[in-house]
Amino acid sequence: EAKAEARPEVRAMPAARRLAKELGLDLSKVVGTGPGGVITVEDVRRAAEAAKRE
Amino acid sequence: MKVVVVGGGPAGYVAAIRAAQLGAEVTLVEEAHLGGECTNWACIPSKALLHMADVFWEVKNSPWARGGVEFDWREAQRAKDAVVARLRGGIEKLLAANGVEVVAGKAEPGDGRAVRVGEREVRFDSLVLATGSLPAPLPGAPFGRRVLDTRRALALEELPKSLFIVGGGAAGVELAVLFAKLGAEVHLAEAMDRLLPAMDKDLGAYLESRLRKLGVKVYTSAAVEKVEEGPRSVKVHLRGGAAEVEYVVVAVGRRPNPGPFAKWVGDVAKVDERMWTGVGQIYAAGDVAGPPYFAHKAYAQGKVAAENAAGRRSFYVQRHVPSVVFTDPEVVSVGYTEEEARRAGYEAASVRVPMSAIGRAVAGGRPEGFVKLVFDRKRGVVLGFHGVGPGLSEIAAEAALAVEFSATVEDLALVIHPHPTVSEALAEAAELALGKPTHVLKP
Amino acid sequence: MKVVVVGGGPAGYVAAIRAAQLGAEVTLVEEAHLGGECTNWACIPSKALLHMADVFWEVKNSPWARGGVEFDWREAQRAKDAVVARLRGGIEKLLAANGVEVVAGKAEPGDGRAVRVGEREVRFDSLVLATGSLPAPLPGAPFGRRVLDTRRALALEELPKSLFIVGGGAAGVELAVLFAKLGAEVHLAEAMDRLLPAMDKDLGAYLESRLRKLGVKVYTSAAVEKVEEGPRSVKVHLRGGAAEVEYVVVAVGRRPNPGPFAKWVGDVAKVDERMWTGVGQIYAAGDVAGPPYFAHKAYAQGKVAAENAAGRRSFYVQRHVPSVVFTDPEVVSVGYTEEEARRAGYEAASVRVPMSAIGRAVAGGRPEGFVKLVFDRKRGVVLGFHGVGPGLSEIAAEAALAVEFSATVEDLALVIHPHPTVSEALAEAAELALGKPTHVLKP
Ligand SMILES: Cc1cc2nc3c(=O)[nH]c(=O)nc-3n(C[C@H](O)[C@H](O)[C@H](O)COP(=O)(O)OP(=O)(O)OC[C@H]3O[C@@H](n4cnc5c(N)ncnc54)[C@H](O)[C@@H]3O)c2cc1C
Ligand SMILES: Cc1cc2nc3c(=O)[nH]c(=O)nc-3n(C[C@H](O)[C@H](O)[C@H](O)COP(=O)(O)OP(=O)(O)OC[C@H]3O[C@@H](n4cnc5c(N)ncnc54)[C@H](O)[C@@H]3O)c2cc1C
Repeated sequence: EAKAEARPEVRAMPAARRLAKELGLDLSKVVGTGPGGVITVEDVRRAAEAAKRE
Repeated sequence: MKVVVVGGGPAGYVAAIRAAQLGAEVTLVEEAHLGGECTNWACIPSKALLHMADVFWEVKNSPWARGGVEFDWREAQRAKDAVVARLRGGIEKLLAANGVEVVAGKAEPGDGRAVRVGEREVRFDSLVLATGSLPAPLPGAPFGRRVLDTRRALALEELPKSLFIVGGGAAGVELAVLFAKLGAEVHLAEAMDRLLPAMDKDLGAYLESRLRKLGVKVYTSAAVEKVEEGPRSVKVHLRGGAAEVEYVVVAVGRRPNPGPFAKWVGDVAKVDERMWTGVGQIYAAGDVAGPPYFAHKAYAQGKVAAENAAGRRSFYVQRHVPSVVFTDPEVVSVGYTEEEARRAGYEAASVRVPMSAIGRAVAGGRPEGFVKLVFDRKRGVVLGFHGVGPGLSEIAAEAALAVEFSATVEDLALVIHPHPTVSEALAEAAELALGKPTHVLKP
Repeated sequence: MKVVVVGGGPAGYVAAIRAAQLGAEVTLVEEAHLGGECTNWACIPSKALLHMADVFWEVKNSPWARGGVEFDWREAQRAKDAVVARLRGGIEKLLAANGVEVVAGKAEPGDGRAVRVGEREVRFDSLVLATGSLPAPLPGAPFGRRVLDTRRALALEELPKSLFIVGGGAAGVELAVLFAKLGAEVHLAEAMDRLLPAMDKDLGAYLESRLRKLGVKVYTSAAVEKVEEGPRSVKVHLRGGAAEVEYVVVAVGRRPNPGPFAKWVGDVAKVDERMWTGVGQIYAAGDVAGPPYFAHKAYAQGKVAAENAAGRRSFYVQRHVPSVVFTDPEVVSVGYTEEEARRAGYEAASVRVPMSAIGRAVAGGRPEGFVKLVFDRKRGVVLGFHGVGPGLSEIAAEAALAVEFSATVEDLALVIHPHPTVSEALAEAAELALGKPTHVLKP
């Protein structure tokens, strides 16, 4: 069965997980600003831009 | 970019539409009916008939009903066929409007990057295999005149007087409810120690008690030893007993059906996160890619396969596939069970709310069953939702949202749930997880 | 800490339980029945009867049904009363188990921090007023033998042959469906230009067309000019016409009922985010605090009031109160309408999916209505969900979760929704918002 990966530490929205995967970005390094610190797709976008600038 | 899709079921038709939307030139090959198993012989006809049986059974068991209603199976079959025809027609229109070419016929591997349909070769840049699955037969009892698969059980010309259903998974228990409600003598055997063995163990046990109330004879840990077909009946031998019935229905499982494409992808089309089979430009989606066997999984995989086939990078990542069983009461399973969550490394806990605490269930006259919410004790994150109760099929999506959004039980409790609805069970479970329920007592 | 709660409806009983859980010593005063309007005379009995009428009507209109069923209204009343008694009994047990003292009687303001119940003075540190609302009368037509409020309409001894319902809000349209399905001649008048005037305008228009199909005579922009009660009938005059019926049912609205406590808090208990009335240690929750008049709002406010009354700091912030109307088809409204979202400064857009695209609705024989998803064009955030269709009441909570979570349409589309369920309408709407629907065409 297609169960989630065992990564209890990362809380992220589905679109954020998908974009991170497409960009090859490690979600555990993204700071979440959604409800209760959940990572949103915008957080991933911001993190990706920041990574590009570095 | 030329994409060929083989199979017009949920995985295939959705893949074809999505690929066309992304600009690909798409040909879909289907040898039987658009809509596949699901629309024509499985999900839709079973739910159409179950709905009619539910209404019939309810009116038979309602104090307000005066007079006698009888169930006309032939009319029900006609109504069911009309539902199927309507949905199939809708799929045809969607494919046409999206510019998908539909070719009727059986596809086979062609030379190089091509499939053959009869005389015609259709070349592809990428191929999506969506050829579905076939029913697994019962060892020693091949499908025949009185040994039916689920397709034929749902399309019998006459309502059978008695049935022996082999297999206590989703399809088997749904058929048991359907025919029991319509008055047939129903036997149901499951080889494992409980019904719905793939789900949280309390669910199958509860469902079994309800099936018994409907008059179904349930056998668990029960291996069928022999099936003897006679002219007017069929006899099923189990250890310690036998039953003579009109038909045996085999619902012991499905197996992927790559058909002639096994030559390219093997007997089960193994896929990676992009639905790629690892072979050439061949993707696979739906039942042919292996379990779980659900139309909604087929849809999700079909989209990802199409996106990749059409040249995008797309992933089928970290998604839970909800299980819904349309019995009475309905059974749902979303995300982790408590045991699975523990195995995955969570400090898992769970709470349980009986449906008798939920006004809507009581007002509908059916305060049966319970829901379980599984969460992470440390941070309160919702990990799973499992339940058996009337109307729960429509709550599964909310639970799936909570799980996929990494919601905490507090997030869930703070969302105002309309009253009176079954969905309040989820909110109440969240309050219970927080230690402050208002409609049940703390254990 | 001593907390007194006045009123044992949804706001009051929940407040009492929550305050007790937080360690307060709690007394609840109720002059009629625990459960309040909702459990005894409104939400629950109406839904119990509507459910029975739905089943009756469906069996009358099903091709598979042979024979004649009649609806026994007296038995239905008994079944409804049993549902109410069961839920009321549950509330009694919950209050007792949480250690809440329940005092029967009418509470009035006492001297200083005390309420009076008959001879008894009950002192409090904080007070939660949860005294609910009363039905607003129709100007010029006081409640009487043939001019009924919703309570009496739901408890009539005989099924009426004809009814004139004044008021096309939730309660009015629900009653219209109930009695029309049971075969009564039903008139329904609404003063505004459409039914359900508080909701997205397409919803009321669609519902009106369905009510007409059920045989309801609908009058909009229709002010009742005169009501004449006769011995055996009552005549209702509208501009341009009149109707003679057995009963008039007035469902034109509710008004807060502080009763004798108006002396302390005024005619509507105005509250801040902590449910504080601004007066002494007095909190208010539910209908007495003004619209919207929903039990689920009463629950949510009751909890916040209790938390503050028991000495915590708790806020009722930024929460959408879903509206659900249990007609056939059901009507739901969650979050912002497109217009409201624009006014709130969003670049709002919306998409619409017909229920005929949803397999579950077709399989249930009722592919009626549509859903609308409202979202922010810039970031894709889900802002609202509005719809009319069978089974939508159970989808409202999922939509509420999406709105409260600031989910994007992509988040929603990526959650796998089980097939076949009504909830797929939400997923399909999200795909449409993304421009890649697979079960409807792009407009
Ligand atoms: C009784 C029953 C009830 C079910 N109820 C539900 C339910 O309620 N909800 C749910 O989610 N799932 C349900 N399922 C499972 C569901 O039917 C499947 O998961 C779903 O149909 C899989 O979709 P698919 O597109 O992968 O395959 P299929 O639907 O099997 O479609 C495959 C298509 O490919 C065609 N095909 C195969 N080989 C070729 C070829 N070589 N050339 C051309 N065409 C070919 C076939 O004719 C078929 O149309 C049920 C199953 C059964 C048996
Ligand atoms: C026909 C109808 C159908 C409805 N259906 C729904 C629905 O499906 N869903 C929904 O969410 N809402 C529905 N509502 C609205 C819902 O009933 C109310 O919003 C809800 O009851 C409000 O709860 P409350 O606790 O504020 O007040 P109430 O339920 O009115 O309870 C107030 C209680 O206070 C008691 N009381 C008042 N004054 C005193 C006093 N001085 N001393 C002692 N006791 C006192 C009363 O006896 C009463 O029991 C419906 C309303 C109507 C009329």
